[in-house]
Order: sequence, then structure tokens, then C-alpha cells
Amino acid sequence: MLETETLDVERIRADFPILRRKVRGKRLVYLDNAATTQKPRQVIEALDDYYSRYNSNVHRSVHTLGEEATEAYEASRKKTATFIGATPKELVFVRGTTEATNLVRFAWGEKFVKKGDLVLTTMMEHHSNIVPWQLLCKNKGATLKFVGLNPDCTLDLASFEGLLKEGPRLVAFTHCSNVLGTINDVSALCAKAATAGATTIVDGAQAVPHMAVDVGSLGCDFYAFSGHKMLGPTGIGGLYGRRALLEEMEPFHGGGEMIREVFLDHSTWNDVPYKFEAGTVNIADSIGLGAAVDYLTALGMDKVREHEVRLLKYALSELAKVKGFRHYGPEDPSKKGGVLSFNMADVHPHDLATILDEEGIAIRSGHHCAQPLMRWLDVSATSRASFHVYNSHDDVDALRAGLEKAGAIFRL
Amino acid sequence: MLETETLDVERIRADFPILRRKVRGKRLVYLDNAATTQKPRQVIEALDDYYSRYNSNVHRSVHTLGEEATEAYEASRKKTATFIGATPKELVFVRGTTEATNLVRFAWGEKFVKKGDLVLTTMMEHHSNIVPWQLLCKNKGATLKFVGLNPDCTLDLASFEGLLKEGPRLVAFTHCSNVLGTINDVSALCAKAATAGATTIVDGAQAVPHMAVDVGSLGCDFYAFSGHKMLGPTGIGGLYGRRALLEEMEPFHGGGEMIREVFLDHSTWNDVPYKFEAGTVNIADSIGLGAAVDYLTALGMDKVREHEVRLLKYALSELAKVKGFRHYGPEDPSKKGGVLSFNMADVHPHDLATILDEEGIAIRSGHHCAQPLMRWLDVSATSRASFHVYNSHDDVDALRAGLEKAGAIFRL
Amino acid sequence: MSSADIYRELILDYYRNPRNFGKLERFDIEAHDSNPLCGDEVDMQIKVGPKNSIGEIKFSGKGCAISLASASMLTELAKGKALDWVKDVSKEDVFKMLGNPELGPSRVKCALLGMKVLKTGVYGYLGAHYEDADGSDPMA
Amino acid sequence: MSSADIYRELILDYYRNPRNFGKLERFDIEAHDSNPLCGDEVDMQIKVGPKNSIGEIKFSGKGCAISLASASMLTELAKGKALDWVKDVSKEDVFKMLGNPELGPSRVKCALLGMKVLKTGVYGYLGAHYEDADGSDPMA
Ligand SMILES: Cc1ncc(COP(=O)(O)O)c(C=O)c1O
Ligand SMILES: Cc1ncc(COP(=O)(O)O)c(C=O)c1O
Repeated sequence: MLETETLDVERIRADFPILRRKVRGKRLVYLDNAATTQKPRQVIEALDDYYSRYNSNVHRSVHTLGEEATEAYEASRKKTATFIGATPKELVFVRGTTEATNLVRFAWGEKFVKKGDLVLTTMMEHHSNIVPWQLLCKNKGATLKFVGLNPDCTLDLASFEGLLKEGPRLVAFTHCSNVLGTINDVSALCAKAATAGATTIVDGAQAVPHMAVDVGSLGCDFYAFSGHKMLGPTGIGGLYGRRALLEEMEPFHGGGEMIREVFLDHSTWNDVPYKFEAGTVNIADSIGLGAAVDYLTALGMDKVREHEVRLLKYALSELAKVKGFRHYGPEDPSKKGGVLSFNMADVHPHDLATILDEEGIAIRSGHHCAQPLMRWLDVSATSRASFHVYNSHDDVDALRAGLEKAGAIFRL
Repeated sequence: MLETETLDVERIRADFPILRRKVRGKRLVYLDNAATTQKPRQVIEALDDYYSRYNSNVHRSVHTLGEEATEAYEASRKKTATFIGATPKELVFVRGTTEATNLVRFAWGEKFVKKGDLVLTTMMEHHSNIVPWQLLCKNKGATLKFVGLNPDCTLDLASFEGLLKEGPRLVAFTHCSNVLGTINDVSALCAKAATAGATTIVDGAQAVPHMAVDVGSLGCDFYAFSGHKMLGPTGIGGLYGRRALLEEMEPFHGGGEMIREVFLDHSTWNDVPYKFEAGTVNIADSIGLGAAVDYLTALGMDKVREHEVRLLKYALSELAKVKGFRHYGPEDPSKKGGVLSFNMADVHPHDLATILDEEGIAIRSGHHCAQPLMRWLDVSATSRASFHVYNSHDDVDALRAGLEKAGAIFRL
Repeated sequence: MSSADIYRELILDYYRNPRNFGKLERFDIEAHDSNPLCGDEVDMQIKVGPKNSIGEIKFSGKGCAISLASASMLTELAKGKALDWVKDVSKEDVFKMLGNPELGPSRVKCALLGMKVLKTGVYGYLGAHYEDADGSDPMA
Repeated sequence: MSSADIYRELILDYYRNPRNFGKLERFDIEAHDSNPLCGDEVDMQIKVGPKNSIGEIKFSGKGCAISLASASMLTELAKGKALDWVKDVSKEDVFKMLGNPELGPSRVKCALLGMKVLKTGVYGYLGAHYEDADGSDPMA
């Protein structure tokens, strides 16, 4: 292992019970963090504590358990909002990034996007930032266009600015690509989009877990992220929306909690963010997300980022030595998130993943929910290794050894 | 405590860590089960085990953790489907009942309900089975009408049949009222609705946790329920849909997992039920729900029901002795779920709940997300005690003592 | 503090015999608020008296003993005071008025509903009559 | 079984030099399937020969070594056999053909994709030509 860890990885690893597990007799080398991260015991214990001590429905209870659950739920909202530079009223709890973009599609898009309008997304998006807009545009008779990419896998600004001239109603793009790792200059893009009169939604699924995010300085209108990719539980995530926008939106789901009064012929709505949180919310996992935020905050997001940049740098230089290795994405580690997509000669990513699994190494293989990008890259699939706080140089070493082995098996 | 428990309540209680907790120095008497139930350690441990041993994203992973998570997730779907008499392909995992009704609103309703159509719901519904239809009807220019109630708090069949003659497109009603406890004759109502050519959606939030449910013999088209009300985690629930209906519906959320192929100008959809499960699903809580289903199955749903009927019977006779007590709902315990709504003279339910809380007793007070029903009952709020498997006669005795105390404080 | 203390004679008395309960025929200020979580509702009406004072005041609504007693006691306290006085009324004043009951977070909202309605109404009036006033900012 | 065993010479050879890869100019049967989870795709075409046999057969597609080798080996096995033979092909036959590699559940789908396409195509053909046949139920 190389020196100069900015994070104390050994200590961090001790917090993650799953890292003690053996996979096929080998130490688990978990490099599928862009799909979902592992959870520290602090998060697992927060769930256990909730269910063992104060489980109750929230907001409408006068009894002690209900008050405790409500307080913890709202405290978690406050923590999570603060973590991304928002106020609690601007943070809607959702299942994850996908529900967040779909919420915006239904509650904002169905109201504000009209026939003939233009919606922009980019060629590097995850399906969750494409398909909702396809469905919206189809439903409304609007047009969806894709901002192109440069050969170095960054966003093509000329394409972006050209399309902005057509006056889009909505511009959707990712903060950090889950395939290429490309980090977009969100504040510059949002400023331009705002000047062009467009509303912006940023997919932060691969950013919030890996770097300091401040929605205020980014200047976006909406920002979406998933808890399970940031050490939190599955089933919870967040949608930030500018207060004024949230206020003027239609509700999304109808039901309990989101209403003020229900009459036979109409209903009136609760204040934001509750207007968008119909029914019993995912109480335990919201509280678990709060624990994950505490964990990341204690580590320091700048350190987390620094750690991943170092790992990336090491990985890029080490893996380049493997025969047949080809990387997809910006080559400069400081311009990209901790995501490394690659292929190895004609070894199909699924075969590669099977061979690596035998070594206890978990990577992802496939289209990564980014089929348009795969077509742009002219591949049917890639392999992807992605990092988080418990990964270290030894994981990269294990990956390299695994790739060498695959090369030998495939006689490259 | 009276004899003849059909369930071994002492043994069951030992499974629920929260029941060892003291509230304000008193034993916790948890009677807010219609809002959410407590969780046995088997469910809490299933979550812990998932996060500590095989947490991973599902369906697209070739590595060992991914395969284990996928297997557990699908095994849980199978268990849960079997529990309600459905096949796995007919069970969509959702956040809860509210997301289920809203999914039907968007994915079925927006496609099949047309201008001028009629949608029926009833006066005893939870807001989650009213507001989505209000929003749908408003959007489509359709009409929403309410089936009335009889003075004994049962559904008015004459009103139901009269409205059926108007040829509704959709009929939505609850299996069991969360306020009155009234159990509707779902199979008779569905048969009539089907004859009238209507699609049916049944709110099973208060039925699945408390009695054996078989969607096949009920004959409904859609059936919705919440995991957190049946000993499962928050954030998970189910929507059953007849296969043919699910097939012809539009997708709901767009994103990963629900697609087959994504092109720039259109996308194609995955098979049911995946078509409706966009993005990273709530993996851990689905598995937790499977553990809850195992727990209930081991107890036996007929025994659970029998236990609650006995408790109800005892409670109705004991509480009737309290000065000022007034019950809302059918008087025959065999015709009602384990839900007991009441008021005590002019003691407001919130004041009552505060006084009971001091005795460690958790009940619900308020409109129970059923404002139209409150108006029909001509009350602004009620108190509600509701039972589950760990409740026993001693909890009813504690409630009675608490009510007597409240009566004394309020000088009734 | 036990609930027997919270629901002392005073609060029960105001709950069962609310002072200033009802509607004014003529009024200058009217405000309404409800608590979406519990459904409690309070309306208030004020007839402005000489020198921008609270001449007459009545409230109505439905809710628990705490919210109704609190609203009622507040109208008594407010009657005859300067409108400006309302700006200074604090949570603590309300708690004191109620005898400092120990209330959980959800019941605190009940206790403060009346104050919220009073402030909403009076602030609105002062804002709208800003020009008529002596030049000082009524919202300050 | 280690992956070195799974990816033995045989499978790599069929992956890199797939037999019967390509398209037929004339064919009676055509079928396609893809695995939505991994994106693997297989197409197959068959020209029916004398006595309802598999005269010519070709496949194309993209995917991993296992799915493509499996599809290719299957076309070799199928060539010249009666169409009815396809009804009897089982998972076990495919695994045997591949040398019984130990595959996790997700990779089993890769191994069986070719068989699924073959069956889809042949069953469809037999169904459509039910009247022409000898009266036995082709789907039985
Ligand atoms: C009858 C009934 N329907 C629907 C719901 C809504 O369920 P959830 O809040 O889990 O979405 C509830 C519970 O709140 C209920 O009791
Ligand atoms: C960039 C990006 N956007 C969106 C998503 C979707 O997130 P989720 O599956 O949690 O809804 C993901 C992860 O799958 C992602 O990597």
C-alpha cells in the first residue's frame, strides 16, 4: 500500500462489518460503489436503534414514541439539507435519484412544460435523467435534445450553448457521470441555463457521496441524490428544490400528510416539503441517512474527495500497465469522480466480472444504465471500478492482479 | 389477563425489543398499530444481516454480493406475493399503500380514464384512496363520486349499486376502514363492479396485517398494502395488479431497471413487475418485509385474526363501562378489524392522548387521514386504539384505567 | 409535571367556558389558521379601538383544551392593549399565561395556535395601514 | 470450478471463432432475444430442410464469451436435427455442451440465451405450421 492516505482507511474499514466477510475465500474487494456503497455500523445501528427504541409514525402523533420519531426524522432532514447547502424546507425525502427526477417530471414538468417546448439533457446521462424527460416530452408534445460530448469525454460546451439558444424550458444534466467520471462545471452550466431562461435539474447521484456539494453556489433549481450511494440505507434519497419552485409546483402523490384539508370535491395542500411527501414516509431510512451524513461530515468531504483523487491517479497509472486495458473517461484524475470505466481487449465485461469475482473483487459490468452513452462510446458494455472511503491502494493492486489473471485466461 | 389467548402473547412480546422500553417510567402499551406496527427482532436482524453480509445493488451484478442480494430480493417478492395469494410477477414493490394507489392513478388511470368517465370511492376511505382520484379526475375531466355509509358504519350497498348503474370506469374502496374497522365484503363488491365493467382497486393497508388475504378469491384488479403496518420496515409495501392489467399499463417512473432499451428518441420497457420498479429499489426493506411475512405466516393469519377479534370484544365491553365513552364503528367484533375509534364526552382526542401518554399508553388522535369520514361522523377528531399480535387483555385494562383517569382529570 | 397539573382548573374552565368566544358583527381584523397535523382551527376578529388599540376581540374554532383555552386567555390578555403590543407577545408569555405546562413538541403547537392567528391578523393590519401610521415600520 | 476452467480453450475458441456466425439470405425461421439486465443479444435464422429438419442455421449477436459460445455450439448441435428435437433440448444439455461450468444465477442466463432464442423460433414455426403437420401438437 502506498503512503499518504488522507483518510485513515484501516480505521474506516473497521466500521464496515461487510468488509470482514470473505467472498469465495478471499478478502472482499468492493469496487462497485457507484452502484451502491457499503454501510458503516453507525448507519446500521441507527436503524436498529430506531426500530428497537422509538419506532412510530411521524407528524400526527401526540405520544412519546411519535414525538421522538418525528424529531429524529426532522433532525435528519436538517442534517441532510445542511450537508448539501440547503434549508430543511427545500429538501424533499424521496426513494432516490430516480424518484427525484420523476417527481420533478410530474409535479413541475407536467405543469410548466408545454407543447413545442424544448428540454435538454446530455449524452452522458444515466437513464434516470433521460427517460423521465422522454416521457414528459412525449406526453406534452415537447422536444428532447441531447447535448453532445467532446472526444475527451467532457461536455461539448459549443453544443450546449448552441442548444441554449433554442430557448429550452428545462436543462437536465449530471454533476458527475457514473460511467466516465466526468465532473461537469455545474455552476457555469446553471448560470448559462438561467440566463437562457431555463430551469435546471442536476443529477447529483455520483457527486454528493464523493465531494462537497453546495446547491446555493451551484445555482441549480433542482438537485437529486440517492442515500444508498453515500453510505446510507436503500430506499431513501433527496430532492432539493428552490423554495419558490417547490411552492408553485403541483403535488406529486396524493394521500395523507401532503394535504391540509380534504373535501369531497377538492383538497388543499400542506406546506413544502410535506406537500411532496404523501403517505407514511420511509422514517427509519431517513434517520439512517442522517447517520450516514454524520459519518461523512466527520470524515470531511474535502478529504473524501482528495482520497479518491489519489486512488484514481494510482489506479489509472497501474491499470494502464495491464495488457489490452482501455480506459473511458477524462484522463486527468482531478477532473473526474472516483469512477473508472474500462475494457480489456475482447474480454467481455461480464466474463471479466466473473473472473474477478473469483478473486473476491466486485466490479460492475454492463451498460450502467447509460445506453446512449454506450452507443456514443461505440461499445456494448464496459467494466467499471468505483471507489469510496474504505478503498485503498491495496484494492487497486488486487484489481490489477485480477485483470492480469483475466488476461492470462483469455490469452491476451 | 383473561384466559384463552389464541396466540402466545408473552412469547411474541419477547420478540419485540421496543416492548421492553419504558415510556415515562411505565411499561409501553402500544395501541397505535393502525398507524404503524412495531417490528420483531427477526425483521430488524434481517436488515442488519443484509447490510452486514451481502449489501449490493440488484439485478445487474455478476459478482457474488449482487447475486445474493438479487436472490434475497426476489425471494422476498415471492414470499410476499404468496402471502396475499398472488404470483411474483403480479407484485410490484412500492413505498407503501399511498405510492400504490398513486402508481395506479398515473400508470393506469392517466391512460384509461377519459373525460366524462366516473370514478367511485367511498365515504370511509383514507386520503390515499381519495386524493389520487380527485387529482386524476380533475386532470382528465372525469367525475368522482362517493359511496355512502349506513348508520351502523357499514357501506351502503344501495348507494353502491345505484352508482354502479352509472357505469364507473374505476371503483376504489378499502378492505378494512382504518377508523371504523368496518370490513367490506370485497369479493361481493368486486364481483358487482366487474359486472358493471369497472376496474377495482382495494386498499388493503388495514387488512393484510390482520387477516388472511387472497387476492384471487377477492377478485379485485389492484390491491395495495404497506409493509410498515404488518411488522415490516418503513419504506416498503406492495401493489398487486392482475397480470394482464399490469402488462397494458404505461410505466410509472422512468429510469434504470424499468427499461429494456433506451434510444435518443424513445425507450422500450422491461417486463412486469420491473417495468414499475425504476431506479434502485428499496432492497433492504423488501428483504425485511419478507422476514415480516415469514413471522406472520408462522403465527398463522387465522390465529392473528382470532386473537384480534377476542381483544376487540373484550375492549368493547370493558371500555363501554367508562363514563362518556362513545364508540364509532360496527358493534359486532367479528365484522370489524382490530381498530377502535372513540371519543370521551367533551375530552378532545389530543388532550386524551396526552393524558394516556403519561401512563405509557400510545393511541392515535386526530382525523386519521379520513376527513370526509370525520365530517360524516360529525366529529372533528377521534381517539383510536388499534391492536396487533403483541397486544393483550392487560393492554386493554391499562387503556381502561387511563381513560378513567382522563375522566377524573376532566371531571366527567 | 403530570397531566393532572397541565389540565388544571384554569385550562378546563377556559375550555368549557371560553371567554370572548364567538364572532364580531363588525371588525377590522380577521385571521384564521389551522394545524394541518391535528386539524385544530382558530379564527379571530378584532375591532380596532382608539389609538390603534384592540377594542373588541373574539375568537372561535375547534380543537383541544390547550389550543382553545390558550386562544381564549390570549383574547382576554389582548383586549384594550395597543396593537403594537401584539408584536412583543412571545411563546414564553403564552406558556406563562397557561401556567407553564410541560408540553411535548406537538402540543406546543396547540398552545401557540392562538398567538399565531393573533399575530397574523394584527401584522397584516399594521402592514396594510402602514401609511396611516406615524412613519415607524410596523413590521420592525 | 475456477474461472480458468470455465473459460477453457473450447469456450474461448467458440467466442473468438464462432461457428455458424452470420445471416442466412433465405430462411424460414427467425428469432431474437436480449437480456435486459446485461444487454446480451442473440439472433438466429433457420432454413428448414427435408422432413422438418434444421437445414441451415446461423446466429449473430453480441455478448459475453459464454452467451456467444453457447449459441454457436448450439447451432452446431442443432444442424441437421429434426425441428422436434428442439423441444427436448434442456438446460442440462446446454450445460453439458459447455462442459458443465459452474455459473452463478446471472451467468446462467447468458448460457441459456441461445437456447431461448432457438426454442422461441422453432416453437413459433411449429405452431404456425400446425395444420401442415401430422396432427400431433407441436407445443406438447
Ligand atoms: C386504510 C389505510 N389506507 C392507506 C393508508 C396509507 O398507508 P401508507 O401511509 O403506508 O402509504 C393507511 C395508513 O396510513 C390506512 O390505514
Ligand atoms: C449518475 C446517476 N444518476 C442516477 C442514478 C439513479 O439512482 P437511483 O438508482 O438510486 O435512483 C445513478 C445510480 O444508479 C447514477 O449513478
